[in-house]
Amino acid sequence: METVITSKEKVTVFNKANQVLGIHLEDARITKSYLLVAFIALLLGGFLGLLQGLNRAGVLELPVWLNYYQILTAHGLLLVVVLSAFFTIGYFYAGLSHTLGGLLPKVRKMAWIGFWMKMFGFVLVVIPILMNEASVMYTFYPPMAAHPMFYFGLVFIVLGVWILAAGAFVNVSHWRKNHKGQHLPILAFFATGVFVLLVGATAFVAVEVLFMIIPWSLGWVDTINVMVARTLFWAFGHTAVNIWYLTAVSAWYVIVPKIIGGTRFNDYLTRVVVIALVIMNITGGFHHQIIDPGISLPIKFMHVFMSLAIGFPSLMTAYAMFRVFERTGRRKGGKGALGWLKKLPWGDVRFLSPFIAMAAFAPAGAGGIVQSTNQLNQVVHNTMWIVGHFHLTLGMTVVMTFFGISYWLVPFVSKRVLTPQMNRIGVIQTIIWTMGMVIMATSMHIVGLLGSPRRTSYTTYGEHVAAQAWDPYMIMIGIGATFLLIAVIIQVYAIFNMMFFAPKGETEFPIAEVEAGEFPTPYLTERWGIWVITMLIVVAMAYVLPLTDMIVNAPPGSPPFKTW
Amino acid sequence: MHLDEKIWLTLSFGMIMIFMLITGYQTFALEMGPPSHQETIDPEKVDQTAPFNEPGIKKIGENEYEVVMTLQIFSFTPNTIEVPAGSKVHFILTSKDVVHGFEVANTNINAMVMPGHIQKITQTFDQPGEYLVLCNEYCGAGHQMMSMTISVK
Amino acid sequence: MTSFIYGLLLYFFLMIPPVANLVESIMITHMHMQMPFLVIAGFLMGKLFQQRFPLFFKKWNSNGIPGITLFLIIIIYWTIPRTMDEALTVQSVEAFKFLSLPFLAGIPLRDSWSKLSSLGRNMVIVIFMIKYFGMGALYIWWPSQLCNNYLLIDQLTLGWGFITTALCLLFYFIYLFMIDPSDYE
Amino acid sequence: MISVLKNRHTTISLIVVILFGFVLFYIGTDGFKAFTAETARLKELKEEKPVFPQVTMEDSKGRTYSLSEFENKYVLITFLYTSCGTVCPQLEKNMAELYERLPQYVGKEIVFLSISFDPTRDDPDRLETYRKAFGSDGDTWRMARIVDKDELDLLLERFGVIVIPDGNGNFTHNSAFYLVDKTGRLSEVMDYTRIEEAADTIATLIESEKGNKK
Repeated sequence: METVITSKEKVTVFNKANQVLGIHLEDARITKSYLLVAFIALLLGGFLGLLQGLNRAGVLELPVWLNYYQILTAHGLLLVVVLSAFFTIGYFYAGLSHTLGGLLPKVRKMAWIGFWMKMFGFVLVVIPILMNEASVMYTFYPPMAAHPMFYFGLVFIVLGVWILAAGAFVNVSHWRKNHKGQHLPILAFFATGVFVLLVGATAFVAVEVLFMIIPWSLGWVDTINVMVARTLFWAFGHTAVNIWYLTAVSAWYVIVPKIIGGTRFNDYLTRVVVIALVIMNITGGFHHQIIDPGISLPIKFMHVFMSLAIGFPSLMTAYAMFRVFERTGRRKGGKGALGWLKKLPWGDVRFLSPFIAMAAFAPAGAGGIVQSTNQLNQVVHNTMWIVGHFHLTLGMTVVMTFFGISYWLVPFVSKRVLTPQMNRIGVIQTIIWTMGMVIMATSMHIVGLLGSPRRTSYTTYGEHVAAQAWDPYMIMIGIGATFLLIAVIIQVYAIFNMMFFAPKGETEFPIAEVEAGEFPTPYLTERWGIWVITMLIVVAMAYVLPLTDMIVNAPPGSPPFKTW
Repeated sequence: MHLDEKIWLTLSFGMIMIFMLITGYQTFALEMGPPSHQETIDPEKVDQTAPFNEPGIKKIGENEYEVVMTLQIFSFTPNTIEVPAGSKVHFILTSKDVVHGFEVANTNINAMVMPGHIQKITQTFDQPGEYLVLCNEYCGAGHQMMSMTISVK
Repeated sequence: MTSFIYGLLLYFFLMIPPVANLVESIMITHMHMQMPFLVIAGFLMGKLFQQRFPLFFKKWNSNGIPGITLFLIIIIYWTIPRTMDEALTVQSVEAFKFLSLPFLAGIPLRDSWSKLSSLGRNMVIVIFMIKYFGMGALYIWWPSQLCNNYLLIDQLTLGWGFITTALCLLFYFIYLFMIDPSDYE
Repeated sequence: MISVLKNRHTTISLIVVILFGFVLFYIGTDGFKAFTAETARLKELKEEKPVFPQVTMEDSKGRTYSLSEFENKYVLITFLYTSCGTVCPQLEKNMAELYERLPQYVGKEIVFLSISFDPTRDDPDRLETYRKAFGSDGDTWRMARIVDKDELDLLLERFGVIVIPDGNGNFTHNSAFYLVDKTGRLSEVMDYTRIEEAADTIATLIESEKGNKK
């Protein structure tokens, strides 16, 4: 009798082979390099963060040659741009390599070109920051003008991102050509979504920097349209953080279920969530401009809607995760309404860290929904509340998921294993980080409600009573920052240990299987061309109207200023 | 989709819709919309353009004041104002250089002030006291010093 | 049935006076948000009609061409500047808008789209692309007001809205042209 | 056989649909003539010839009167507001040019009248300044406002002038030369950018009337 191997079985056979053989060494080198850069950035950024926390607490006076705003600019760029982007790329390239059967040689080459382009760009960005020629923050709002080199650096970073995105697309389309009619492996599907969004988001900042800021900062044109630049920036700026979030979400859907010994949530809905997050993301940027002049109320209202719309797929995710946990817990014998919780592997850092990350997203997401609405935004805009919000979203939800990933991804790419001791260190690290973040983010939220502004060096505003009421919270922030730096040091130690010193061995790339007996996913989800066009149409719906208005009704532009 | 998921999604959707409803009601029916004034000005000629050629406070009615204010690194002009308790104050703001923020601690006043744009925001000060006004958008090396006070007597 | 209910809910939502007023207060949202959503509402409701009157659709719209023609006629009709204006000022025109877009455009679209060959579908998209480029150029470069109820800036914005939508359709064609789905499916 | 029948049905429905479309467009555009509300409005005005309503105007010299002031004369009217930075100055410039082209009739057969629809800001003083700027003499070409809001709205509505405030003190409005005949009816609405054409139309009208009298 003949055995017929179905395509599904083929995939499992192939996966097994891959599990045995482990990652291709050359692909591993790519991921290792990206992760190293990411975690060195974490160390530097975390250290700068502590300096700031202590300065704002009034405990530490910075030396004259080191400016608070310089540190803040570096802290923001290191953590929001370098750590997140390098980790995301390293993780997804490993995912692509693992689920698509290795990277193509030309994609490997592209990954390296992208790597060095980003590094080169980053060096160009850092030099003017160190020389105090670019203390313009992560947002670099014109008419504040940094040294042109800063902007050229940004251009190279964006170009690097594009090359990496192109590499991912090449690999994905190659796989699909050889696996006609099949669904892209789920992790590669997430990667496609993330890279599509990365290109979409960076296109805006590329236009801002290339066509507006660079000619202006070089003096080729005299003035700049401040509102347009700001709008283009936020189309990128907000999307960027959502991309890091989508990266974390991919681990929740794909990796975490496997670690707890369960199966994935419904494949179709998972893909729908990815597509929804890709289509609706870029238009969310406008809620950063709710109290700006020059945008009419009906337009702001529409954008409140567009921002809130992202909440919907996020709420779907919340449901999916808890459903997976509950099912797995019950399958393992958990009884009663909450008994299944006890059955989850709390001692496993690969689960604990992402779980806390998810839990943190509940208040973080709720805060996000709240501050996207007009009136509440007016209360908290540009206060420490916002800083608290993105330390919850990025510092906990995203970064803790990344930490959780690192405890298997680093051993996987280094062909080493996660030892029980290292796991214990990881658990301790997770707890310290959580404590630090909770203390810090909570204080930031409260002091923000009391009116303390963000991005402001230590000041008492002439011993004003209102400002004095903020002081206790500032000290809490300083304490939180201290915890965080301790956790950062442990984490970076763990990374180096797992990459270079841990015992040799094979580590699994944990990808959960679909539940048996699920309906097959419609093929429509694979038609990325359609989703990209839909995304463009949604973006056009959101941006044509305000941008036309800002350009046609523009005031005379602003010349560059250096105010630091 | 399972029934419980449908219920969850309906609730999620409903919640977002309720947020929209409340925001819309507040914005359009109660006229509590965020500051969104649309007038523009030449940012390099603020000093020569009325009303900013004469920044200051002006009484425009019973318990009603108009404050014309310019923001520049790292100060507000005028840098102190005084109004009686219970007065309604209309702020008319613009920036002479970079982007600034206009926030009055312990009130709901919070607005971005951009070069080239005139921003307006109104507030009734019922409680007497010294209100701290500060710039909440990073504007340069002296950003932390950019503040003023409003005394409500 | 569920899709009918979603369609109906959307339809009623669009009819709520504050919602209608808000989207009609801006020219581009009137044309590029309210009108497409009305079509989508009809599209969603269409399934029930297809199920209820299968014979009718089979008999009179067997190849999808009459349906798609009706769809095109209705859509083009509503891009005439005058009809937009009158929808705001004349009650009966507004009522006709709310009836024609879902029922004479949305439902025929649903019934016809699946019956059309890929050539037919692409033809429809080409017609839209050309129309959008044309309308965009008209609204951007026409020196005076085309709609009495909207500001000139509204008109310009709508023009750019048309151009960007047309560009999206153009990208779609480039995508179709460059990538052969049979390589993958 | 069946397929032929099916096709016949489809053909019939296609024809019905196209006919429906034709009728729809025919009605919607007044027989393919008026694709914008503005052309439709002008067409309607020309057919209806609405009467200039009984309104009280106040001119730049502070005089108040109604249209009967200009009895037995044609009145060429424009609508404007003086804070306007775009269309109105152009409109008034063109009106001045038209004024220059009709020296033989101005004052005797025809008077010019610019009406402001922004009466709160355009007080007589302001109108006086505006009048001087365009070299109007204040008699054969007057600048006036209509103080009473209801009266103003009545006139604007009857003459199909649409004025939308944009919230920042500016208005979007449609502009044209409105010619009111000796009986106080609107007789012509002319494109304000075609001065020569307008001058010819007015001259022909007046001449033909003179001819009739003789």
